[in-house]
Amino acid sequence: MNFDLSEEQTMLRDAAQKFLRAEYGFDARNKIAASEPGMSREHWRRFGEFGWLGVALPEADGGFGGGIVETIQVAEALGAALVAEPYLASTVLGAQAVARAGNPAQRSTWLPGLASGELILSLAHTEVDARHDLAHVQTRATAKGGGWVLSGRKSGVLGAPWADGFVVVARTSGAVNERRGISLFLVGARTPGVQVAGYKVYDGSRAGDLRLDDVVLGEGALLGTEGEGQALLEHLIDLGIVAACADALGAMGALLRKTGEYVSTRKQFDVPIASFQVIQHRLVDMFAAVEATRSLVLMAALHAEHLDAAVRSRTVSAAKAAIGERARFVAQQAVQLHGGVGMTEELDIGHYFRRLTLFCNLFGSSDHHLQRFAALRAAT
Amino acid sequence: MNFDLSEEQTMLRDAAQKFLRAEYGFDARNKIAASEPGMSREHWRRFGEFGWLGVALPEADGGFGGGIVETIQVAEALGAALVAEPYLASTVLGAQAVARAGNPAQRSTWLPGLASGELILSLAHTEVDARHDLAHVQTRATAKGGGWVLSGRKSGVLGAPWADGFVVVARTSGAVNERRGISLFLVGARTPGVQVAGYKVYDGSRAGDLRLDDVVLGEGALLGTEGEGQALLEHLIDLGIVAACADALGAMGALLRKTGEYVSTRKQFDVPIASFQVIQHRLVDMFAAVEATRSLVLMAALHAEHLDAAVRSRTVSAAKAAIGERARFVAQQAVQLHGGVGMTEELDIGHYFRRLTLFCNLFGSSDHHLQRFAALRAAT
Amino acid sequence: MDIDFSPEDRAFQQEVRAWFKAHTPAELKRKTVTGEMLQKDDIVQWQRRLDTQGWLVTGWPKEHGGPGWTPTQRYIFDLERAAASAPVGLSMGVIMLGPVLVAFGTPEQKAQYLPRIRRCEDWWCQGYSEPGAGSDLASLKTTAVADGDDYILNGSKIWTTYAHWATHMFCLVRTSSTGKKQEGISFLLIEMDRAGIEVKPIVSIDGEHHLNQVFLTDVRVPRKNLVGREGQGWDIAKYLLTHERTSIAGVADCKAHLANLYTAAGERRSGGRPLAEDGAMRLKLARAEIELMALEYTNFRVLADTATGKAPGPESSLLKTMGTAVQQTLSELDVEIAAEMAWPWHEGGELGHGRYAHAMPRYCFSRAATIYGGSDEVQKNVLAKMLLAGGAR
Amino acid sequence: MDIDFSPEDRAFQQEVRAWFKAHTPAELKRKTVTGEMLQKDDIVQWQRRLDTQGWLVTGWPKEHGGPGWTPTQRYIFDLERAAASAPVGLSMGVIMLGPVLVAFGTPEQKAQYLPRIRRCEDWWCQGYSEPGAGSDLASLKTTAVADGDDYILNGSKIWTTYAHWATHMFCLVRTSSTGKKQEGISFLLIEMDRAGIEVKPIVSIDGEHHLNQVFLTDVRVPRKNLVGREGQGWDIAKYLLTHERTSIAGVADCKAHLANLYTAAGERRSGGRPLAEDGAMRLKLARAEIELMALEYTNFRVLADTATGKAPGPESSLLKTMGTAVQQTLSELDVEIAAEMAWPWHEGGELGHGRYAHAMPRYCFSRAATIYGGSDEVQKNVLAKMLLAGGAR
Repeated sequence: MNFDLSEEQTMLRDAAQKFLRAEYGFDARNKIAASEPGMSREHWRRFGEFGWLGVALPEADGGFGGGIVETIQVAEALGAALVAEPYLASTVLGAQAVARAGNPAQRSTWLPGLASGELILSLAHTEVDARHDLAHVQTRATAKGGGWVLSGRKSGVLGAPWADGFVVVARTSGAVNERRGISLFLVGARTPGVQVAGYKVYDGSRAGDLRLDDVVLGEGALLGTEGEGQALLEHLIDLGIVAACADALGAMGALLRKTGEYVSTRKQFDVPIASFQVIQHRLVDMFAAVEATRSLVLMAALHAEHLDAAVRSRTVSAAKAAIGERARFVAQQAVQLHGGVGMTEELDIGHYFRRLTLFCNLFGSSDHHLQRFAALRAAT
Repeated sequence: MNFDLSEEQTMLRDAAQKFLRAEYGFDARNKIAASEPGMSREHWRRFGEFGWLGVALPEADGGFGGGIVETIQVAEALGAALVAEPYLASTVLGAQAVARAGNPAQRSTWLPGLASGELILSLAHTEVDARHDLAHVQTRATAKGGGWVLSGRKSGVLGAPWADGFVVVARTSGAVNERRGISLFLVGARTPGVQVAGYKVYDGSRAGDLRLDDVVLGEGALLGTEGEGQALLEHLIDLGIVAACADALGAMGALLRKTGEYVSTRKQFDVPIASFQVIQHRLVDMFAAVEATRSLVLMAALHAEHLDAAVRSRTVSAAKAAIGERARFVAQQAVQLHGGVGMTEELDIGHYFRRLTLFCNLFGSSDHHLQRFAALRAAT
Repeated sequence: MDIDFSPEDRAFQQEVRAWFKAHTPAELKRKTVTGEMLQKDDIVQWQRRLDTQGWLVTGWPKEHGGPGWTPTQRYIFDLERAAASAPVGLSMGVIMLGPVLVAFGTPEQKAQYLPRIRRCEDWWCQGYSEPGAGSDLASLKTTAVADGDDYILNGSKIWTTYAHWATHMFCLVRTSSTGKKQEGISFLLIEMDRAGIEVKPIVSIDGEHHLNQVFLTDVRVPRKNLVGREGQGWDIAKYLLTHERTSIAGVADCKAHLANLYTAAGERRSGGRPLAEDGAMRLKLARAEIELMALEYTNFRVLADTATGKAPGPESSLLKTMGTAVQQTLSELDVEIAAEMAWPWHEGGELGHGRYAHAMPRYCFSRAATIYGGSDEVQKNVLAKMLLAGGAR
Repeated sequence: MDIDFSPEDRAFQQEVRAWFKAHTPAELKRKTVTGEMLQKDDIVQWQRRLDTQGWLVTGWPKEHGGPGWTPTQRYIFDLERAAASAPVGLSMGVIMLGPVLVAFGTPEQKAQYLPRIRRCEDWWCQGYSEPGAGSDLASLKTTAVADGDDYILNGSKIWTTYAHWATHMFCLVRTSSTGKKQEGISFLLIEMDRAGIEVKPIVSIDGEHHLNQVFLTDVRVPRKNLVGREGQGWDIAKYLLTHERTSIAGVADCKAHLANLYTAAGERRSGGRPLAEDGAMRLKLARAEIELMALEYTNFRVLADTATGKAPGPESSLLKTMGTAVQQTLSELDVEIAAEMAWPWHEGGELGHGRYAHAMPRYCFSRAATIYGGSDEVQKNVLAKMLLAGGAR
């Protein structure tokens, strides 16, 4: 057992924090989020130069050969800085899909560009009637003339308006809720028949709904083995959850620090409100929530590549369930202790609040993961 | 709509409180609970004289023609005084069974004696594998020679060692979980084949397990219609829950008052601990819990005779679910705020704590009733 | 003790139900169900419609245009109004200033303002909080210095809801800085078009413009705009806090909100099956419903006490604490049920995320409920004081 | 960063597991599983058995008989011990006094007491709390007045666990009443058979006799029984609080407890079906398990910090708060799963309610966990002080 970061991991974390504090302050971030594209390609490429985008990709593919422990160092720093760019969407979900299942052609097409920040690749898996049931896939892919034809609808695709391509989850066989018969496809964003209805999200990022109408794809679009995509999809989402939890940890830590500072300076009844015991204990409850979150992120990361998928998923669900409740609590109490100013768009507190609120239901609510955790008990 | 007690109801409540304060103080109560019988027959007969035991029985049967609203006035006072005698077991569950389903002979045998305090009648319905599923009945009654033969086991029979008789729930037909086929029988405690394994309960009362081995009963032992006992049983348990909730309200109110007094006098760090804001807000949370409990007892009582059984049961389950959580909270916090002395057998705080702890799981936990409430939504 | 409505009350209920069914505009209904912010015009038109029916100022005495209902009738009215997805839609003038003027206003003030409030000719905003005076409201610093027949005001008010729509503001100002700080506060009426008033918008975390900061620089206000006596402002504010107890719990709207949540959970799917069948979601909805029942019956009990003439007490603090907790829980559930349907910033409503388009902003704004009007922490301080003084029921 | 044990650690684990399997007495196992109170003889015999194996004083340095394990080995040992349903069974002497004497004792004190603690020849109790000094421990009033080579003690200690079994008591006494109240406190060792000591039992709400009040009237104690310097008592007590951080969270025993709960929920029936299949019960057990996981990994992190030599800090307060919450939740679940099987007063064990016979007393006594050793409220005060001083990680 060893819980220490390596020297390289520590450097990665410190460098990310330092750069973001200097170059991605709240004002700069708001400008980016309010801009027409809603993200900064320039920043994105710098993230690539720093190695953040390729940190968990093999060296052969232009990456740095790290893994989830490196990923969560970056994710935590990004969450603390309210970064809008699609780290979770592209670097974790999109790139890892190709890194884990791509053939040489697919790898060389996508991975170096994803690592450098030239390309953005989103995962399109959710459907409106599926909610968080990953096996519920209505989008269909039919073999035709050596290639494939895709039709269906996807909702809640993270980073969709920015994406150069999508990893689309579609059914090549089986009934609508079956685990078998699910396949993954690489679909260029400008392929005829692909329509993206993008929107601005409440956390300042962008997402969109995807409409796929008879999208004709070549043979090389299939990612991984036909009909066997479910296991990979589940692993990808588990990785996404770990990264999202680390992002939430960053946001929660920032709120704890900022709230501590605020209550120490804000005066009511002629004293700093930090002198009220109820405020003090609330702050302690927030602190305990952040500490538990840090522990759970660590736990989930250490199990993210566990060979037994049931153990992996059960541990990840435990973390998501518990962190979701704590994220909600910390976000709500940060606003509450800030009072009126915490309710204003002008302050960063509300932005963290919204980011954490969306996190709570991303990839499934706490209740969803509690039930998944309980169901997986039998399997472990 | 009218939420006021009648003059008679107010008098009943005030008289009960006054008598118990004078004659049933904590020391007197402990002597009774520690005595060999564990209850005071003398007090019980006085309760009868005051009309508490016949308050919800028809006048023709020696009662006073009241109902559940009168019952909860008494029950709250009894809870506040930690009374050990079997009001819930006999006056609510036992007597109401006969009052609602008894034929003239059964009524005259039992009701006047129950109203006066001469007799005690317990309901024996729980079985060890049933938990709170009222339809799960393995005890069998077989028709034989114009009468019946009963065999089976009952657990958790309130007031069992004191009972002159039992209303035994047995199956006369149907499969083990079927709603139809359940019948109620009046069984004298000294009938051959009836064995009571009595014990002292953690709240100072007595209960027991029942062993019924080929108990031969006459024709007149059947209470109500053969095979149709389930609806009555459900109503009885609903009434029992309302009374138990009122009892809990009495105990919670007492804890709130006593804790408020304690924190106002107990000094630490040279000041009364009531001057700490965290203690103050805890007290407010206890107060809010007690107030909500009072509201929910009222709500449940007002629906206890609702003609639509689903509406009745759903409302009662709502009350039990919410009051259970609050009883646990108030009990725990009363001990916590009393600190060390709250942990001692010498003080009454711990006795209220144990009474409320048992209440939480009596007739089903909060979770059980939450699920029943949700399931009955479709039916209402 | 019984829970049934009398035949008269049942007839009244039918009348009200039919009226709302016939007269609630579809657009208002949609906004109420989804939680979309109402615009000034929405509210004004709707209030005028209610006033025509004689049902606007239900909390005012009959002589000033109130309908003269019993507490039960007012409860029924509110229930039916909410069940029909009709908005509360009441302005500060109707809820807050009206009762104050009735109790403390001069005959001239009553004659001048009350009819205009009823007809929605004036729009009133409330100037209580200041940048340095939130939970500690009594420390407010906006000064009103007498100068001939006028006061001259200097200071700033904050979190002023709809000040940008307002023609008037009623506010608390400091007319004296000696003695106990509560005793130097007065209640003053101000026309918003007076020189020296500047309104600066504050966008809140729901992305909407409800709130403002109001700057007052040498604003001249006639002394006849004083309500009550000089120094009586704090008592008037406290009177208001405990006065309007029927609505503080928000039971009727919570019931309508909960019904919408059940509908939404029935419509939304999880793995193709209705979300309402999901085990944990069922328990969560059940918990919320039961908390609402506890709130409703606590509200009933307070109403019954009021009806028997008991003096208003700290029950309003209890009702506010319980009520805001339920409201916040329900808004939280909106977001959970919606999941990714709640993501799009509501300007992007054209995407057709319909029912869920305003789940996020509604939830965000719901967090203010435990901050304004006396934060949750302040309410608990009030209740603790009462409890430790031995005032628990 | 990795979670796997080294091959050496795995071999150690196998060795410990096999030993406990072979040597834990069935009667002790039964008591551990059901939560029945251990008697003095249970503990003494078990400790002697562990000591023979060299596994009793695992927290002591090697020179005083400790096994010289790494933190990981100590963690594994604790895990296997609990999983085998073997009791912690450690006396105050082993857990508390031993480390104090090692750090602060004179060579004579070490030689005199440490071997006797290991061999269970002395039984030590802890005299900290007083009737007027609970959360405010520093206000303790028991005086020790120097008189020649002796101190003369007067006062009273309360909540003294197993004082009625004890041969000795280590306690905090006041040797000076000037200056800061913490600075007048000293750490003193007392033989319980000295004249003027009276032990009065206190029965707790689990119906058992764990606790006592100890009255000290003109008790003569030699000055050589002082540990550390006069006035150093408060620092010694604080040292102890932050020292023994591996065990404060109670992770290993919670894991064993949870496993028992899952077993019980599988055995108990509801409507004839295993209670473990009940939807709400599944969620409740899942929640408890996840909270325990959060505790376990927080404990790991603190251990890792300790291993890298970081100074002990307020983590012990965090671990205590988190740990006691989990312990209390698990005990609550015992009672809920048992339902009516938990009713019988445990003297009535002959009824065969077996596994559930001690659910109620265990739950009742678990409530003390947030009171003694610094109440939950005091722990939060400590943490708040650290947070507001900017000491959050």
